[in-house]
Amino acid sequence: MLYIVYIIAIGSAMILGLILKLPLLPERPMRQSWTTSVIFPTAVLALGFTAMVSKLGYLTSANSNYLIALAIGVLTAIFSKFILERILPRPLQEESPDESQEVSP
Amino acid sequence: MALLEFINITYVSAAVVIIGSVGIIALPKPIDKVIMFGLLQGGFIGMIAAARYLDVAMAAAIFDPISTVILLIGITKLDEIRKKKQKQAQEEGFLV
Amino acid sequence: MNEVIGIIIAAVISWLNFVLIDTWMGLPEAPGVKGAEVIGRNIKKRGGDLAGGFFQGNIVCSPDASAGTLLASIGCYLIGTPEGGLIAAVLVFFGNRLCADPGYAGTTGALTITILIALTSYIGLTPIMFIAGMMIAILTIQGLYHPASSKLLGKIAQRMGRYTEIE
Amino acid sequence: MITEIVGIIVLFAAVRTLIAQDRSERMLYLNVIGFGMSALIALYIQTPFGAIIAITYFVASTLSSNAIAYSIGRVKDEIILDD
Repeated sequence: MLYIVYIIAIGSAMILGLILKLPLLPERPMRQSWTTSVIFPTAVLALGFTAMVSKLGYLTSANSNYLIALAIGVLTAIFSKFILERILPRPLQEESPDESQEVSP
Repeated sequence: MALLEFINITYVSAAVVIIGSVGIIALPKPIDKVIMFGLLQGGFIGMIAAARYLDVAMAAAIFDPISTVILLIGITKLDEIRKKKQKQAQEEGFLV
Repeated sequence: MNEVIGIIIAAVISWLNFVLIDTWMGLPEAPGVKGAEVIGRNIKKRGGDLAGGFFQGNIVCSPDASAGTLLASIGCYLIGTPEGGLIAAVLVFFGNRLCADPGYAGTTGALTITILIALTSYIGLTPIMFIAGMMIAILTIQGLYHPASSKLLGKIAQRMGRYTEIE
Repeated sequence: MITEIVGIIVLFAAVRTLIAQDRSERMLYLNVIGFGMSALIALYIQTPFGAIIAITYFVASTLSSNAIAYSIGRVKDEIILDD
């Protein structure tokens, strides 16, 4: 019964992610790309946030469960589209020559 | 088998802290000292958690990498300055 | 089930889980950060293998599938069987991004070990056995004798087609 | 039983960290200490907040390991001034 909540959260997050024009899969080779896509990390984040809300005790009555799951999905899609790249930016490649130039004069 | 009674979190954390401080005193190079300081941080957080001060353990776990990074910045700058000064001294001695 | 037999079975399951997922996600191919390259070169200088050295250096420098396995077991033991693993997966993902790593290996390892714990609970394995088993598994990789373990990891990487091309 | 196994592993790794000859060998043993201490904390504090502390400590120790390994590559052989 509780697993319907997870399915609703993942489904709404993926659908809103596709509407917001996130790509469905990262480009190949998949294990080295930094692209924010629908499968990873949006679905994983939706699963984790739903588990957090469920363990904090907010999923009590059967009627409001589905609304809360829908809200979690929408917020997760907005988070991974607009905020995730801003609070956790992708790293710069090589910064060692700049620091040696700073020190030398 | 009476010795196995002493293997719990309190005694293990205290032993790790003692080993870490011995390493900080005994090893000569600065980066070895920083590595043993990382060992000491682990034992320290274990000692705090053994006394069940959970909020203090959380704050200590968050602030530990900041202190390590500040120490490493200091060591790197000091090493560059010393190498530059050594090279300057060699050049001046060569000129004289 | 007897506790000793359970710990041994859990150790074998966790070892296979994190080594296979880490190798499949390309840890022996290239050093992700610069510190991993230093550790890999040093292991090769002491008589080991370069791909296995990159594997061990990447485990040290960012939380990969080994960390995902241990933290998902802890979450399942203390929070609850499906939910703890999922929460651990999200926190491992944020930790991976802080350490300048894309984060595929950690979350995949956490999710697969959650499924494995949920499946093996029917034959009597509990999450606490997986914590001890993961400790034994990480001791055999990082703690005993580094040239032998790096050669073993290099052979597994060659078998799976993920061997390094850097000399 | 489980606490004894993890504790003996932690003590073994700590002693090998002290007597190791090389610098990056110490880093590998320090990683074992990170795994073992977070497992000990989770085994001792049996509440959900214990799991959060264990995860936070592990990620923080990995961050400091990352910084140390990066600066090992930059500082090769440092000059010691002993008076």
